[in-house]
Amino acid sequence: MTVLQLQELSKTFNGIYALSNINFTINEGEIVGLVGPNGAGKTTLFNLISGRLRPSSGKILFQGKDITGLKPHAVCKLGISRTFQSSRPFPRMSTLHNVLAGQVFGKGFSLHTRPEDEQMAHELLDVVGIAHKAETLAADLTLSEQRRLDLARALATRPKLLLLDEVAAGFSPVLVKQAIKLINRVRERGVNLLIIDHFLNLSQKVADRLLALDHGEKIAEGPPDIVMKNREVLRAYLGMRYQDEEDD
Amino acid sequence: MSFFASKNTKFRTQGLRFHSVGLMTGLVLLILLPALVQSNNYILQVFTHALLLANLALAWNILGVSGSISLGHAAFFGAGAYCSAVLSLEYGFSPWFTIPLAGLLAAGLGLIMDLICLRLRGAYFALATLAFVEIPRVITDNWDGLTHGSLGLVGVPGLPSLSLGTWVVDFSASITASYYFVFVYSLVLLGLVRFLFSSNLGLAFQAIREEEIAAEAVGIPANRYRLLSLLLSAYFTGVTGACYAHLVHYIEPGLVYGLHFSAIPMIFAICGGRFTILGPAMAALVIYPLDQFVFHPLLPAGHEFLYGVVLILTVLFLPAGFWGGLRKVS
Amino acid sequence: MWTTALVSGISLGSFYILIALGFALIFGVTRNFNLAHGELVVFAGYVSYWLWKVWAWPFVLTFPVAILATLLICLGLQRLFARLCEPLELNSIVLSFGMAILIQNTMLFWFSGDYRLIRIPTLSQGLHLPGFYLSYGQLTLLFLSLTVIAVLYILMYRTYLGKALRATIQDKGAAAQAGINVAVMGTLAFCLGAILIGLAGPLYGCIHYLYPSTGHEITLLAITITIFAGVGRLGGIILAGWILGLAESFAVILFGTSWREMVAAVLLLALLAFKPRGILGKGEQ
Amino acid sequence: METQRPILKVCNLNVHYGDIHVLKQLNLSICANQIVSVVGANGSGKTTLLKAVAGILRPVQGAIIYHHKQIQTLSVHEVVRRGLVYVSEGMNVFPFMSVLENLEVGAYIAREKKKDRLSLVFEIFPLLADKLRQMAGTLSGGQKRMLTIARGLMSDPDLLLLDDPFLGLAPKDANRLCDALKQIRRYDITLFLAGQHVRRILRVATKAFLVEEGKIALAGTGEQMLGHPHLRETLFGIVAESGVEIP
Repeated sequence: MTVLQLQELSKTFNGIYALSNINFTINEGEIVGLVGPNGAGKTTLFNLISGRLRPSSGKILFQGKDITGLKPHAVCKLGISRTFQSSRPFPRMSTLHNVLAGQVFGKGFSLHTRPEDEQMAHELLDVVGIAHKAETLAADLTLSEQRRLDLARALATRPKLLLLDEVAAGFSPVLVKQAIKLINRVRERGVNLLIIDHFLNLSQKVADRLLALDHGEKIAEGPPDIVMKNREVLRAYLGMRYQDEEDD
Repeated sequence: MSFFASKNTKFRTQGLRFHSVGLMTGLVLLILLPALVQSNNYILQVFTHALLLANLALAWNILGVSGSISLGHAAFFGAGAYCSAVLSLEYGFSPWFTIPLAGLLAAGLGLIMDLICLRLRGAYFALATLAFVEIPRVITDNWDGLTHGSLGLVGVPGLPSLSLGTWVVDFSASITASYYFVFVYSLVLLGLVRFLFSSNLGLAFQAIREEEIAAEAVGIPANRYRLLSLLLSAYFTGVTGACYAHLVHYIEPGLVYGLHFSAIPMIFAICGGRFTILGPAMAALVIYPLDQFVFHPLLPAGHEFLYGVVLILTVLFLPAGFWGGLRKVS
Repeated sequence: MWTTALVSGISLGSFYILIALGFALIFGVTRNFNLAHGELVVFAGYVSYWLWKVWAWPFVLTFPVAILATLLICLGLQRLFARLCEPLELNSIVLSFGMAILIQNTMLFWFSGDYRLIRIPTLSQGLHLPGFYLSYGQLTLLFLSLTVIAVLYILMYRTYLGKALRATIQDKGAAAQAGINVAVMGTLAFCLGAILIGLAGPLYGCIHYLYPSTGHEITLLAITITIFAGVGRLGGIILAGWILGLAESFAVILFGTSWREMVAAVLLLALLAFKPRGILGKGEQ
Repeated sequence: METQRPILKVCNLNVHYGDIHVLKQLNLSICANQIVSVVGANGSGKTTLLKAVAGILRPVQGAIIYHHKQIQTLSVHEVVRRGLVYVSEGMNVFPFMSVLENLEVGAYIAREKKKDRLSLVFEIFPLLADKLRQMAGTLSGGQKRMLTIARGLMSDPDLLLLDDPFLGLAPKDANRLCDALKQIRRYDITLFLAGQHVRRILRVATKAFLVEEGKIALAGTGEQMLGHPHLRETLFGIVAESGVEIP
């Protein structure tokens, strides 16, 4: 069964293609890595799926349902949640309330916080390892803690598909290992993941499949070890895609 | 930088406990005030007005908590005052009926404002509200047939007497009665604001203030909640305007749509602490009497410079407001 | 009637340009909205009025003093603005709003709330030209405003300093990388702004009654014109000033004097609703 | 040899970005009249290094010595006055100024030399000479990049810092820029580049550094670096593992 289906998805900014004609499918139970050099269109793709941007053409199907053009909050309620490249916590709210916002509004709305919501929020903080900071203001967390908070808040909305934007960027090997563990725990909850992994320090170890973009186009897809050997992908990463056109 | 200092970022009850002693003392003092001042009319009048302004600040802050700074709440205040005054004076409706109606008119105006300012944030929203006041003001000014234009409305009826069995409360005869009326209204509004902010609505308001994009991503329809906070804020500002009209008996466009009623609630809310429940009301109850009892006698012309100074000092040195700063210390 | 309205609209509009230029310059270079702008214009007007009326100075000689007075206040204001924390634009609005209240009440204290006018008899006479009437006041306003605009144009477009100012308005970071001291440009903008305010104030006192709370209207005009033009376009400001002057002038004919005050507000709201980056701005950010 | 005179020395530089420690005790020295390139994975600190040298970021610790004088406490415009000019990766021209005016602003601190500098710029970027009256905001991406570099040249620099000059350029423009860079060097201007377009940047370089986790991990000539297995591994960790030849 497919979770997410992108059909001929394109996005232009002032007539310039940021993404062109992307076709891709994520199947039930999969973790997919989204790779590509800077400016490849990875974040644009995230913004399209999560409803921040409207595609110029094409369709996005989520669990068979057309979600093209829905607003971010509506997309979230259907079960797609995301984190941000530079994490965006609610700085002047406590860590716990950050997560509670996701817990309370992610699926519906209740006027008052129920005890089980609060318990769930604590549990999620525990999952990402910042339970001891529940009462700290989000602004006072370190950057890596803020990233964890971002993840906890996204999980609190009980997503079916989670979009992770550069969770492990700049992480030391130890932290990367932790992140991998974390991702596997998330997967065990029955969540599908799409992970932007510019530095390629995650997807090789956790992803079932990779989608490689360059200049807004899909240049490869498939199992990590095969995509990684793909000539186009290597060239894109080393900035030599147009080497043949070089005249020196 | 942390604006919220204490842990109860969601306006929890436990956060109020520390202040509850002070709060209770203040409440008792306010209840006993008429007896304490032996019905000194001037002092009672000042505090009645201070409570009215406290309500304006509380109402302003419903919008303030969700992150928008409005410089144009006089639009709602004036519209509320005129609506209730015209309906009761010209058409003979009872103020008990026209006051809530005035709130509705103000909320309608809020809806229009939302339609115009939908996409605006921060500084641009503030500028838009500054311009927005002019529209109801000029319309009121020019609708001579209904509003008597810039002459204003004289003799707006007072609040009708309430009779509870044999006990009759006559608002027109007793300032003490008016005082208690506004006091009860303040308590009701305060309770409502507290309920609002400690419910999940408060959570949503704060989330869209802090980081709108993330708020939407976790399922909070930001525009809808911003509209809600604007409507509630406008409604209670309108109701307060209507109360003002019936208590003062005289209104004119330059007065009720004036800069004064736009500036005052903002100044009190910011000085008291924009992200607190009580702060705005406290500021009103401290600063306005200070102005009236100390600065007004000293400087009959220009005593309102105090508000400017207080605002400047707060923005520069206590961005969390006084009450917010206090919480930081505790 | 229509030609008279046209002439008075253009003359008024030119004056509006003069009023808005200082505001736009300060905003462009430092991103500070100065809501005390109108109050400063009125203050300059009062200074001039006082010297002219009480000390019987020749009107022309009051300009330097008015300029000096606003200059001092503006430099003080800049110090305060420099202390603000983020978000800068919003906090500058709140701060200068407080400043406006402060200045307004100071003027109320010093000059009382009475209406004052710098009544110079020759300015109210005029020429009866075929089809319309042109007062010397309008003529002076037009002439002075256009002169100031021309001088400012030369400064901004023909001198190195002006180019550096424009560069700072358009891209602060890039300007610094070109060796421009951005902080000095900020001070310069406040100084130029103050000079423009000091020039506009006494003129305002000639054509409009001075009273402490009239500054609000001027601020609104300045904001409207600045938003219309978008950041950093002198041409846009000129166009916006004339459009606003003409719109007000025709609104008076069509609807009556009392509706005039709404023109700037409605224009500003329409701009903010549909074109928040300015009519001519094509999304600079 | 005259070309071996060091123009810039960076000693034990520590720079934080927010609460991340980006540059850790970084040392490096650059000789005059070279094209020096810095490469490294994303987030390794290339841009941070350039910005710190240009005075945009303030180092927590360490010294930046330029022409034998410490400059790490100077502000951006003072650094520029000493002949050290930074050109950022964004194509940030002054959009509402003509191309000529953009160049004139570049010469703000070297007004008396404006004419000479202009002719130099036109020699290197002849394309700009044809577009002097055009508004800079209406130029194409490649032209904007050229204009920003040209504007940097107008300030009469000894050392020109270019942050990812090839970012977002079409191959044709990138080739043209490569030639221009080589030409600039002939005017006794030292170039210090950083960027992701590893191959291009290394090819044009006379000397190159690899930054890894905030330190210099490798140094050598451009060609040496291109062939170095460690560089391949760092920039594209998978390559070594999967044993694929880089094309």
